[in-house]
Amino acid sequence: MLRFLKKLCAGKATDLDEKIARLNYPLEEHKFSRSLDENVAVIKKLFNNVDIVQYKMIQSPGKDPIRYFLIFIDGVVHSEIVNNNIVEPLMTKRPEGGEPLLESLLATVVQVGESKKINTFKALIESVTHGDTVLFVEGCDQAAVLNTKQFAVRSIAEPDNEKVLSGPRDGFTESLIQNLSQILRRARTNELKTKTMTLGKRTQTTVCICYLDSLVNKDVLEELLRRLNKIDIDGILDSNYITEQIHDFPNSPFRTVGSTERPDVVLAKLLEGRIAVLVDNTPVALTVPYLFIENFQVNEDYYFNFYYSSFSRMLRIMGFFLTLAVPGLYIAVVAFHQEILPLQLLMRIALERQNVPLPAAVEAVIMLIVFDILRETGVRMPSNIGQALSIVGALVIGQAAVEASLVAAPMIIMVAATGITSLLVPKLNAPIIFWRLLLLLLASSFGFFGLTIGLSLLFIHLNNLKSFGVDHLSLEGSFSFQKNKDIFIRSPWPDMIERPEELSENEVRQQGGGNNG
Amino acid sequence: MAKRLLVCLLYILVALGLCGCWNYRGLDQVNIVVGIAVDFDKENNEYKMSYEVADLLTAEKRSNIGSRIITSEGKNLFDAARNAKKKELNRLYFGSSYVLVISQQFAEKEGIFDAIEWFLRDGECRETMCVALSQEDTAAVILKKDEKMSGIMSSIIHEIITKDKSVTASTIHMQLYDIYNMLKSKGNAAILPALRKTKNGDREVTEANGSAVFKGDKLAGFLTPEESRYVLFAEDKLEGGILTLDMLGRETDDISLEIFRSDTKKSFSYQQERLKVKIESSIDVSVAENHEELDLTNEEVIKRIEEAAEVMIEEKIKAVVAKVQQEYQADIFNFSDMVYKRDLKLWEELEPHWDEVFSNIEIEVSSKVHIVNSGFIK
Amino acid sequence: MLTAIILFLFLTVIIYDYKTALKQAEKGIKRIYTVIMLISFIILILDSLQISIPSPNILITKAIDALFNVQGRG
Amino acid sequence: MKKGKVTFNQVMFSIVLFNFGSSVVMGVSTSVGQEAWIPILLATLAAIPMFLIYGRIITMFPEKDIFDITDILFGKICGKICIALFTWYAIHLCALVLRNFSEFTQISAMPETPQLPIMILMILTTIYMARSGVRTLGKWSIAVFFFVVFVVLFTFVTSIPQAKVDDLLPIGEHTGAQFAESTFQIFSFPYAETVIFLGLAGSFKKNDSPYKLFLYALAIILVVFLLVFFRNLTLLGPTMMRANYFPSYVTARIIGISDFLARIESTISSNFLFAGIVKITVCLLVASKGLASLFGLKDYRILVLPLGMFAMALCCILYKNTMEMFAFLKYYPYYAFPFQVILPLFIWGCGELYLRRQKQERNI
Repeated sequence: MLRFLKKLCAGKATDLDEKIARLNYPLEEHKFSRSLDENVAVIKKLFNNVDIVQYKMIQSPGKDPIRYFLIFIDGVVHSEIVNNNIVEPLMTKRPEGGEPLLESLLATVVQVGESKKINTFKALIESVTHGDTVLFVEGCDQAAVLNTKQFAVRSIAEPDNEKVLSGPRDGFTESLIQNLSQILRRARTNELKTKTMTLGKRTQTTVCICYLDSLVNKDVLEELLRRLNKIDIDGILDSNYITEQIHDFPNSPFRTVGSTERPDVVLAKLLEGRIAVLVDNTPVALTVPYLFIENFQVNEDYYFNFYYSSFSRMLRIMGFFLTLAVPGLYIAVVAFHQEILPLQLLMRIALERQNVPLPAAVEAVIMLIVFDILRETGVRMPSNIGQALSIVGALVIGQAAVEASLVAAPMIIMVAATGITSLLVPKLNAPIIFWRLLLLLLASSFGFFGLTIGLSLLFIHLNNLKSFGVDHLSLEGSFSFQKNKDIFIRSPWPDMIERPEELSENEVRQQGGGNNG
Repeated sequence: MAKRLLVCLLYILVALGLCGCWNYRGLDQVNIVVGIAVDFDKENNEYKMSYEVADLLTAEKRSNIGSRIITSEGKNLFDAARNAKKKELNRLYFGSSYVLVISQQFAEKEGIFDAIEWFLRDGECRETMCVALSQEDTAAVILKKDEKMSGIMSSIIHEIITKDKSVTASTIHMQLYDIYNMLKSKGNAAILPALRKTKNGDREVTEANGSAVFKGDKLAGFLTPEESRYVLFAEDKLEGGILTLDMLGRETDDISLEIFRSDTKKSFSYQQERLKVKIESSIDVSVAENHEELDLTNEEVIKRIEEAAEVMIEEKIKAVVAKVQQEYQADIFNFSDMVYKRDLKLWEELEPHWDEVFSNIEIEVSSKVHIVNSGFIK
Repeated sequence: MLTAIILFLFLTVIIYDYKTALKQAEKGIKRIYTVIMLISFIILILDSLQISIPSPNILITKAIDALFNVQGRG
Repeated sequence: MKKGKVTFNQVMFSIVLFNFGSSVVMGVSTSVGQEAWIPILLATLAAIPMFLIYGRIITMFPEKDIFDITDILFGKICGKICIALFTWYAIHLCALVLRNFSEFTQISAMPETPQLPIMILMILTTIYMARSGVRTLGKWSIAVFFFVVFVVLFTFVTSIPQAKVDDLLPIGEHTGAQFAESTFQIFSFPYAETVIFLGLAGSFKKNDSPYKLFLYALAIILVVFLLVFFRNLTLLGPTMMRANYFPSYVTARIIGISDFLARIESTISSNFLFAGIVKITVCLLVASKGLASLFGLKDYRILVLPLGMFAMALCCILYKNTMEMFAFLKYYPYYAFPFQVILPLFIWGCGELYLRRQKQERNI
């Protein structure tokens, strides 16, 4: 008898060992077994060395007790719910009603709002790590996932790099659900579709695609889904992981996917027919398609008076060209085309340059790099050290270097102008750094000719870019006001009758169809 | 997108490889030339060029920038220009030069056309450079400045000449390409501002002293500042200046009129083998200086002043045209161009013996002076 | 100097373009590509070494002169 | 989304820029001095029927370019000869224009720089553009068109205070023969060079009327040419204009409203490059299309690079100096005539016959 039992156990053990040994196979293949002990053994093996995982064996009251097994992770579960609504009822009540056992248990005993059934270890791991509690019942090859999630969530605050003077001040947080709620609150319509999918092999990040059904361009939507499904990556920690994988031109410094931390911006883009991609655990939402002009559009443009907005938008566009071309322009003028300068100015600059040891071109490259070093240190510095930094920048590099004739004063002015104007278009920082250097190099070997060639290249490149099949820079040579209403100027709202044609399938804005325009 | 990368990389490498080569000229490596003087040295049969360059070496950062003179000699203009390199470390940069002063000897010996064409061809000099003739022995003297003076001589000369037509109206502003056009036009004559040195207090300064007349590209003679003013009248280039009149017969000019606006029209007719040119000018003036005996509120007086001014202008213009016709035979008024443009057939007929026709042109001048106001005082 | 630039230019072009653009190309394209590149390379190198190559324009001008006598009209 | 098709405006503006190409810089033929506006008008008149024929060829065979058309009309061997000729013309024109611009850049801005690096930079840019395709070219043309026209208008307006309208006189100085020659020159350079666009006709949209396209373009070109001519003449005077290789550039040097705005020529001259890039790109694209269809290949874009290199090589050996370049201008009309006029006329005639026969066949 004892022997038989031993044998049985041994036989069981070998089965189990085999199963455990095979755990490296795709986990989807591993279904739960009817034996609770076996499941427990596998689970313990799976969470080997994960000490924060809590296991709890419970027995129901009464004779012939049913054995339950609970597994959850401390800290991510709401412990009160686990204690009061799961453990306590399980211990004190027996499920009423007949088979199947799990169903009746969920229906009569467990007091949790959201629950579902799973039958693979893969699903188990996903649920447990996500803050759910999994309940096993003896004799069932299914388990119940009980929603007991409780994460520490940052409170809603205004995003630091998209501050506004007027307009809504809420920003996204790291919680996808909360972010969605902020969007939903603004668009009370069933047209707002949200499609979720899970990306990242190891992080299993939830990604949510939002769009307005009647406005969205179906081609773009299809293309986006195709690209998202193609993503094969370990983990997704921020939406930029996705950006770079659904990019049309991965090597281009220009982004063809927009990003924002503000729900109002997301909704504005949705209303123009764009699609938003929200990623769990990051406050940054993506919007596609992304047009070049969006680099210059700011949500505040639409909240302020349109004269003011139009003016500041033109400033931004000008700033883009200035910050790109000013160093190249300066070098071209100083080293090649001195005739452009009036004599007084020419002599002043020549005087300043008199004892400077380096050629102007080299000087410009060095100074631009110095400026970028200062900027970069400033970004990630505790704010109390920032003051020291500005002293170093202003005094040492500015004044002392000029006094010592190491750097010419006009160069400092030029670098300062470049730096300041680059702040006008923060979204274009990456391409600007690259192209500015290229223009500078071309200008320092060919003067204006090189500069022209450089700008041509930039322009060809921009014309080449596409964002999900839509031209990034769209120049159809159209003279109609509706097409240009939101490019260089921001027209008043009554005049914004049409949506951007290439983005939306429903071009007329639902606002009186221009009756009030 | 490796293609794009390729292109970019290539550009960077090519640019880097060439950085600092060829046309790159650092501002610290050039001498900025602000004025050029061209001389011909008869004794050595050599061309001499003097350049006024901005003096950056001795200048303080916060003071005015002065200038110094560099000279060089050579067998021809290009040779002379190149020889400057021997003496100076830095290359000469002509892109900002204001004035080109030509000496009398040069204009007599060589003719100015070659020099002007050379400067135009060079490409670095601006077509709008101001050209002048020196009345002193050499052109270089004009660019020299008194030790007590600071600043740059050439820019002062440039100011004097360009502002002249609206301030004193005593000389004529000519740019490099204007001269080229004049010399190449049918008249084949030119006029240049003339410069000389003079004392102003204890300083020696340069002043514009009328103009120089060229027949072909050779110097023919000079016109006084006053004659130059009436050339400006005839050419419709006048924008300001003062007219003085003797109204009371006391041998002094007792009233001055300031010119506001002047408009001159030229026309011609051809009768009995004789060309007749009509110059009609209408001038708006204001009374700038007045003697108390003239009552400006009286319309009669105003009319008298106007008539007197008209007569004077008519006579002076006639005189200056006659002088140019008789003494220099140089068609600086571009009558030939006028005939050529308005009546091509007649021009083709006259062209072979134009010189003769020119000196026999009958001039008719009519002027209309209109006193607009009399300043603040009645 | 110029020779070096030409060598460098062609080297870069070949390294990148042969690898990316030409890999999937049809066979005929490869052949034409190579031939034209070779011709232009030879011409450019010879030109940079100051060896004069007859210009096709000379042929054209001569032919036109023979037909229409443009030169004579001046 | 229509792949690779260009809109009406895009084609029109690229035709306009193509015509500006080198002419805006070189100035329109100056051999008749102050009367050059007459040959400009005459050449425009002469260009109208030619442009209509080009338009007719495109409408006869919609969405086909000249290489497909010759193939259909003349069969294998004759078609190939036509294609080869046209391809040669395109690549030769490409080299000529490239040379114009490298000469211009060298003379105007960088006398000490050899021309080769300038050419390399330009040809690489155009290769990049040509590889990017016709749509990019079209979009580029639109932006650049406004820029170039702005520059022309700006210089025109700022030159008004200095303008001497008298320089337009006298009228009737030159003989009919001179006018005829000048007209011929303007007609062949740049007007009839538009024949190159027949090679891109495959990318035009079907419902855009090519007649309208060419005629609108011609009207814009005419206006700009006249503006450029009047500006240059009234500012420089006929003698100076005739003496200069690049009158537009010198005009820009003379224009000055105040001391500060007096020195804008180098910025302006680099804007002309924009138009030049369009011209070179179009030639390059057509040449590579021609070469591809000559050998029956599908992908012409890969051929852009070797052809660009070839154009550069050709460009290097074309002339020994600037004087030769301007001397060749005299021969150019005669050289280009077969490609610009005879070949299209021939295609047109054959095409009409072909269509008629097809109609008859269909009726039977």
